[in-house]
Amino acid sequence: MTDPSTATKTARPPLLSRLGGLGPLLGLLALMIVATLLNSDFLTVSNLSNVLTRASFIGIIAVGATFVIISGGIDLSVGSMAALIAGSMILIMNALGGGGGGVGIIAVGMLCALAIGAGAGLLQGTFIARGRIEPFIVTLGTLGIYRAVLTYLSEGGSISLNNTLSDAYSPVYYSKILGVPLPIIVFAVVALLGGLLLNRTRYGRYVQAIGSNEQVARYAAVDVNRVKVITYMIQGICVALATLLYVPRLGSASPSTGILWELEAIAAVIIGGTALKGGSGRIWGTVVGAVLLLSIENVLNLTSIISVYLNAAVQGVVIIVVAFLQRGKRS
Amino acid sequence: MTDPSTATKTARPPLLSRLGGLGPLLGLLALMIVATLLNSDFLTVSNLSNVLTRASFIGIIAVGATFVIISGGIDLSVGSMAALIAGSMILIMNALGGGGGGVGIIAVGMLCALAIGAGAGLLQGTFIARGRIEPFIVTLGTLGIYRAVLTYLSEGGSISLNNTLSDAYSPVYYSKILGVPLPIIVFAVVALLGGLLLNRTRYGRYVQAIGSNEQVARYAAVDVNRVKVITYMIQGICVALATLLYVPRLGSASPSTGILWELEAIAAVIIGGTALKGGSGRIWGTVVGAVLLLSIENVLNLTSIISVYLNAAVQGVVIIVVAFLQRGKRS
Amino acid sequence: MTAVPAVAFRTVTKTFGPVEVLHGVTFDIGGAEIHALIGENGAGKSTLMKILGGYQPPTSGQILLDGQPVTFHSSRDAETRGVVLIHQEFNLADDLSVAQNIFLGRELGGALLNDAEMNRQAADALTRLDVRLDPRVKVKELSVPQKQLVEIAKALARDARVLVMDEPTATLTNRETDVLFALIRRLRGGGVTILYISHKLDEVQALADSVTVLRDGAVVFSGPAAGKTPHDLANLMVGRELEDMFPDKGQPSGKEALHVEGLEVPGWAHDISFTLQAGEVLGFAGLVGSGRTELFEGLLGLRRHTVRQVRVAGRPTRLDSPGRAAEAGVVYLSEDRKGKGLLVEFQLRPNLTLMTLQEYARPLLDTRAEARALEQAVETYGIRTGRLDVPASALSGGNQQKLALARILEVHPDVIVLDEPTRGVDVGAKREIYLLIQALAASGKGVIVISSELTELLGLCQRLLVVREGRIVGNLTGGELTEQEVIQYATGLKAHSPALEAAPR
Amino acid sequence: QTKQVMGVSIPSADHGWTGGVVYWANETKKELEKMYPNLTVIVKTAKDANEQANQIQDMYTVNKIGALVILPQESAPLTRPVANLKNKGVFTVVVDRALTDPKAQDAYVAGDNPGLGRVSGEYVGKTLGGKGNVVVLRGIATVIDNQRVDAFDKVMKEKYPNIKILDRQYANWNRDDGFKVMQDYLTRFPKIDAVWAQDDDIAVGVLKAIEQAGRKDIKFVLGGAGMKEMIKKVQDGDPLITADVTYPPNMIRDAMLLTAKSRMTNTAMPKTTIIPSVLVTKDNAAKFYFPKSPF
Ligand SMILES: Nc1ncnc2c1ncn2[C@@H]1O[C@H](COP(=O)(O)OP(=O)(O)OP(=O)(O)O)[C@@H](O)[C@H]1O
Ligand SMILES: Nc1ncnc2c1ncn2[C@@H]1O[C@H](COP(=O)(O)OP(=O)(O)OP(=O)(O)O)[C@@H](O)[C@H]1O
Ligand SMILES: O[C@@H]1[C@@H](O)[C@H](O)OC[C@H]1O
Ligand SMILES: [Mg+2]
Ligand SMILES: [Mg+2]
Repeated sequence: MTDPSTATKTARPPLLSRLGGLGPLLGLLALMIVATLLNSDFLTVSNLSNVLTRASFIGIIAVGATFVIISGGIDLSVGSMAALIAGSMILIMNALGGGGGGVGIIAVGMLCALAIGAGAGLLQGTFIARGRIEPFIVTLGTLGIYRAVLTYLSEGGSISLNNTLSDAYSPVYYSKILGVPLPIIVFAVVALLGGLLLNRTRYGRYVQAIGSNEQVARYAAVDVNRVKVITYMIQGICVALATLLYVPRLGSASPSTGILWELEAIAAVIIGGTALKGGSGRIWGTVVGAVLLLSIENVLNLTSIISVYLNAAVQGVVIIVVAFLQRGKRS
Repeated sequence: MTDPSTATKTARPPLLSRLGGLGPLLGLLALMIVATLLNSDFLTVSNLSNVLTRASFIGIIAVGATFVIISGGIDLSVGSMAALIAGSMILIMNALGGGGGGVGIIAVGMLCALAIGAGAGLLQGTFIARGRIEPFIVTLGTLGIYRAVLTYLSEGGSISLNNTLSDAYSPVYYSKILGVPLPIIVFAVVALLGGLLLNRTRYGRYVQAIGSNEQVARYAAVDVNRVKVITYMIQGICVALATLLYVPRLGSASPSTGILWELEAIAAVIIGGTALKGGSGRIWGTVVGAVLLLSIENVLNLTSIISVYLNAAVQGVVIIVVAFLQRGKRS
Repeated sequence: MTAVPAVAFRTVTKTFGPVEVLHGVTFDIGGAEIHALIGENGAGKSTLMKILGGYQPPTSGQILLDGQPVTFHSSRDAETRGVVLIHQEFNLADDLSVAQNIFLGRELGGALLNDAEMNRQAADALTRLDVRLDPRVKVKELSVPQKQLVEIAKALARDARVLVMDEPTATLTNRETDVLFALIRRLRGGGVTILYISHKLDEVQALADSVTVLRDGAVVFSGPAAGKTPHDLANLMVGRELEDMFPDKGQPSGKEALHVEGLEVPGWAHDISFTLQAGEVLGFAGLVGSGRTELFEGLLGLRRHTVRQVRVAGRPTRLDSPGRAAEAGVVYLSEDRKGKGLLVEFQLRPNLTLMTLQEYARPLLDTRAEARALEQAVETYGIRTGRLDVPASALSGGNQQKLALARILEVHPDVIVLDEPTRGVDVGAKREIYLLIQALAASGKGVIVISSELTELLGLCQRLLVVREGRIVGNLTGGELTEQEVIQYATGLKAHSPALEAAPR
Repeated sequence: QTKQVMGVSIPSADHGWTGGVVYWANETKKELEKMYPNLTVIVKTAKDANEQANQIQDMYTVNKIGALVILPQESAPLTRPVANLKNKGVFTVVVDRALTDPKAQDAYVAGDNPGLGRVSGEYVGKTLGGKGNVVVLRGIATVIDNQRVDAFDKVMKEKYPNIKILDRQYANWNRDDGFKVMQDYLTRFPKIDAVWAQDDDIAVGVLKAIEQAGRKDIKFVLGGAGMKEMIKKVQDGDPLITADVTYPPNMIRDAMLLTAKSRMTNTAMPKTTIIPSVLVTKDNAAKFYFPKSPF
C-alpha cells in the first residue's frame, strides 16, 4: 500500500471491475459467436441490419427508460403509450388526409405524436413528482388508461393508416442513408443525444443526483420536481419517436400493440448495467442491452435446434447469464 | 424541551398521518359505497364471498410479494410459476392416479406443488443473494423459463385433471366452513401468519432491516443471504398455496394461466402502502389492496354505465386515486 | 462588540412535534471571527445551524445578517446570502464523483457542462485541504474521513461569507485537522465568519475567538474564548464540575482473550498478528487510511481475507462472518454510523435489539421486553431523546453513536472492537464511555479501541499497536505511551521488526 | 424438382386455440417432409405482431424461404411486411386473419369469423324459440372478436328481436376470466336463459361458475372453436353444452398442404379457400373429435 499522503491510487477503478462493466458487451459478443456457429448467415450485413433496425424501437424507448430508472423511477406505461400514440396519430392523419394525403399531413401527424408523448409524460411526471405517488402505481394506472382509450378509439378493432398515406410514410422506415436504414440512424442519434444529455448537461447530472440521494439533491437546491417531470416527458418523447418509426412499418394500431414492451425496455436498461434502484447508469449499456435482446429473438428464428415452445426459456436463460457476467461487486 | 432524562413519555403520531396510513382502507370503503349505489347486489353475501374468494389467489401471492418487496427485491415470475406449479401438479396427480385416484394422491400432489414452489424460490433466491444478480432480471428470466416449460409440457394446450381426481379435489375450492368458502379461510390464515412472521419474528425483523439498509444488517451479524433466500422461498410457497386453491377451481392449467398476476400482486402490495424501495410495509395493507383490485373488476362486471372498452381505464384511475389518498409525506 | 454583528440570533425557538428543542436562543457573532458553538449531545447545535443554513425553518424568532432580518426558504436562499453549511451527517450523493458532488447545484459550463474545469477546481479545493484524491472517483468508493474532507471541500468551493462547520474534525486525525485549521484561519483573514461546532474542546480553545455554549436548547454562555480552558468549557456545557476525563486503567489478567495470527486483507492489511488479553484495553493507532478499519472488517468476514489462526479465549475459532463472530463473543462497532451502523429509518427499539433478537424470540418477539431493554439502555448509556418512538434519524449525532454502542454491548461479548467509539460524543458522554470501557475491561473482557484521537488512546489503553500501511509497526507500553513515540511510528520515522508480536505468550 | 423452403409463421401457444395451431403446424411439417423429400418446412411462433413481422423477415433473409404460410397475430400490422415478402417473390399464403390489403397475398385460407358469429346466433335464437335473456362473453379486443360479435348481433336484431342481450363483457379467451365474468353475471341477472361464450376456453370457466352457483335457469352454454373437451361433452350429451361451432385450428394444416402441393407440383392454388364454421351437435360430433390434439 502506498503512503496515504500519496494516495492517488484510489483514482481508477481496478481492471476487473472495469471488465465487469463491459459485461453486456461480452454477453453480446458471446451470443454473436454462438449465433454465427449455428447459422453462418447471422453475420451477413442484411441480417445484422435487420436486427439493428428492430432494436431501434425498443432501444429508443429504453434510452428514455434509462433516464427514468436512473432518477429512481419506473415507467410501466410505455407499451400502451406507444399504442395510444400510434392510434391517435393514424386517426389524425387519416382525418386530415381524407382518404389521400401527403408529406405535409405526415409531418403534422408526427408533431401530434410527439406532443401526445410529451403530454402523457408531463401528466405522469406531475402525478409522481408533485402528487408524490409511487411511479409504479401511476404508470400501472396509466398503462390501463392509455390502452383503454385506444381500445375505445378503435372500438376494439384496429386503426389503420389509409393507403396513400401509408405509401407516403413508408420511406421513414424503409429507406436507407448511405446504406444504413433510417431507424438505425435515428436510434444512433437518440442514443448519442441521450448520452450527451445524461453525462454532459446539468439536467443529466441532476437526474443522477436525485436517483442517488433525493435529499442531497434537494439540499443542493436542485428543483427535484421539475427534473422528475422532465424525465417522464423525455420518456414520453422517446416513446413517440419509436412510434414514429413503428407506424410506417406496421401501419396500424390495435389494443394489442406494444403489449409488454415495458418489460423489454426495462430489461434492456438493466442488462445494460443500470441499477434498478437508480443513481447511475449508462446509455451505451442500454443500447447493447436492446441489441442483445433482439439478437436472441433473431437467433431463435435462424435455428431450429430447440422446440418452439421453449423460446421464452432460452431468452430467460440468456438474460440471466448476461446479468451474471456483469453483476455488482460486493462492497 | 422536556427534560431529556424523563424522556419516556410517548405522544402518538398526529391524527392526519395515521389517517394517511388508512388510505387503502378508505379507498376500499369508498369503492364499496359507490358499488352499492350502482348495484345493490354488490353487498349481498354471495357477491362479497365471490369477490373475496377471487381475491384469495392474488392475495396469497401478494402476501409473499410483500416480504420480497420489503426486503428490497421484486419477483416478476409469480404468475408463470403458478402456471408451472399447476401444470406439474396436475400431471403428477394424473400419472399417479392412472385415470382414477383419491384423497391420498391429491395430498401427494399438494406436497409436490409446495416443494416445487419452495424449490423455485430457492433457485431464484440463490441467484439473487449469492449470485448477486438484480432480482428484476433473475425473475424476468425465470418468468420466461417457467412458462416455456409449462407450454412444453402441455404442448401448448391445456393440462386437465382427470375427472375422478377433479371431483375429489374440487371441495378444496368450492366447500365452505361455517358458510365461509375455504379459499377465504386459507387467505385469512396466510395473512395472519404473514403478519405474525413480519412483525413478531426475528426473520421478519431481518427482512425489514435488509430492505432498509443491507449494509447495516450485514454489520449487525444478520445472515443477509440466508434471509433473502428464505424470502424468495416464502414467495414460492405462497404461490404454491394459491395454486393449490386454483387447480380445483377449473381443474386445468394452460399457457394463459396466471398471466400478469405479477403485476396484480405487486400492485396489491403497493396500493396497500408498502413502498417499492423496501424497508417497511404491512400485510393488512396488502390484503386490502388485493380485495380492492378484485372489487374494481367485480363492480365493472356488475354495471354497464361505461363502455366495456374503458374498463381498464377505470381500474387505472381507481388505483391512482387510492395511491394518492395514502401517498408518503415529503420528508 | 460595537460593530453590527455578522450573524445574530434573536429568540429562536424550534419544536419537533410536541418537543421544543431550542428555547429562545439569542446571541451575536462578530464579523471575520471564529465562533465556536459547543454543547452536549442533543443540546440543539445542529438544529440551530440548520436553521441558519436554510434547511429548516425556525418555529419562531429571527436571524439577522449584518443587522438585516432574513428569512431563508431553502439552502439556496441562504447560499445566495453567503451562508454555507457543512453538515454533521454527510450530505453527498454516493453515485456521483467527488467533483460532481462538490459542484452539485452550481455546475460550471454552458449548455454542456465543463467537467474538466470542475475537476480542476475540485482538485484545487482538495489540495487546499492537502488531500490527494482524484476528483473523478465516485463518493461511494471513499472512506469516512475522505467523505468528510470532500464535504469540507464542497463548502470551500462556494464563496462563503458565513461558513458553518458542524463537527468537521470528528473523523479526522491530527494531521488533517492541522491543515484544516490553517485553512480556517486563512479564511478568517479573508473576512469570512466561521461558526465552528466541535466536541474537541482543546481544538476550540486553540482556534476560537469567541464561544457560545448551548445547554438543553438554551444559551448558557456567549463571549470571548480567551481565558477559557477546556475544563472551563466542559463545566459550562454540563453545568457541573467534571472530574478527570480518564478513569484509572486496570490490569490485564494475562489470560488470552483474542489471538490473531497471519491475517491478510488483500490491499489493506498484511501479516497481522497480535494478542489481546482479557481485561486489557488495546489501542490501534495510525494515520487515516492506515488500514485499521479494514483489518478488523476483514477479521470479522466483512471483507475478503485469509488468516492463519484465530483463537478466542484460547479456542481456535473461525470468525468468517459477523454472525459467527458474535457467537464466539467478538463484536465490532463500525466507524460509519450512517452507512453501516444504524438503520436510520427504524425506531430506536429495533435498532437496539437487532443483534440480540434471539433473546426476545419466545418464539414470537416479545416487544415489551424489547421496550424494557430500550428503557434500560437509554438509562445506562445516557441516550437523550424527546421520545422513545422516534426513528434513529431524529437523534442527535452523539446520541446515535451511543445507541450504536449500546447495540453491540447487548450481545454481552468477550471481545469488543470499537472503531472511533466517541466520534461526535460530547465530553460528558465521552467520559461515560471511557468509564464503560474500563468497566468492561475490569469485568474481564478484552477491548480494542481504534481512534484518531491520540489523547483518547493514550488515556485509555494499557498498550498501543501502531499500524502503518497495513502492517503493525509498533507495540508501545508503559513509558513509550507518548504522543511523540506514536507519531514517529505512524509516520514511518521509527519501526519495529514485524516479528514483534509473533510469540508474546 | 428443386429444393424448396416453406416458412410457417404462427402465433405462439398462448392459449388453447393457438396451442392447437402450433400442434397442427408441427404435425403437418412432419407429414409434408415425408411426402416431399425436397421440401423443408420451418415452423416458427411469435408472441406478438411486431415479433412476427421480424420473424418473417428473418425467414426471408436468412432461411431463404420460397413460400410463406402465415397465420397473422393481427391483420393490419402484418399487411405491409407480408406484402414486402410477396414483392420479393415469396409465395404468400395467409390463414385465418385476412390482411387489410388482399393484394399482399397470393392465396387466402380463411377461417370464417363472421360465420362463427352467425351460426352461433342462429343456434341461440332457434333453440330459445326466439325469446329469452342472453349474456355474451367476448374474446380479446380484436378485429376477429368484432367480426364475430357483430355477426351475432346482426342475426339477433334481424331475426330474433325478442331475445334480449343483457350484457357483453370481455373474457379474453381465458378460462379464469370466463369464470369471473360469469360469476358476476349470475349475481347481476336473476334470469339468464343462455350464454354465448364465443370460445371454448371461456366456456370452461362459465360452466364452473354456473355449477358453483347451482343456477338452474340457464338452458345452455354455447362456446366456439371446437375444443376437444367441448366436442366430447356434446358427443356425450352434456345437458348444458348442447352444441359447439367450429373454428378449427387445423385450418393451418389445410393451408400448409395446399401450399406445399401447389409449390411442389407447380400448380395453381385456389385464391381463397374458406373453412366454414359449422354447427356441431350430438349427431356429427364424432367427425370433429381429435383426441390427440392439445385443443
Ligand atoms: N427531525 C427531528 N425530529 C425530532 N426530533 C429531532 C429532530 N431533529 C433533531 N431532533 C432532536 O432535537 C434535539 C437537538 O438535536 P441536534 O441534532 O441539534 O443536537 P446537537 O446539539 O447537534 O447534538 P450532537 O452533538 O449530538 O450532534 C435532539 O434531542 C434531537 O433528538
Ligand atoms: N487525507 C487523505 N488524503 C489522501 N488519501 C486519504 C486520506 N485519508 C485517507 N485516505 C485514503 O483513504 C483510503 C481509506 O481510508 P480509511 O480511513 O478507510 O482507512 P482506515 O484504514 O480505516 O483508516 P483508519 O486506520 O484511520 O481507520 C486509503 O486508501 C487512504 O489512502
Ligand atoms: O385465438 C383465437 C381463438 O381463441 C378463437 O376462438 O378463434 C380465433 C383465434 O384466433
Ligand atoms: Mg449535531
Ligand atoms: Mg477507519
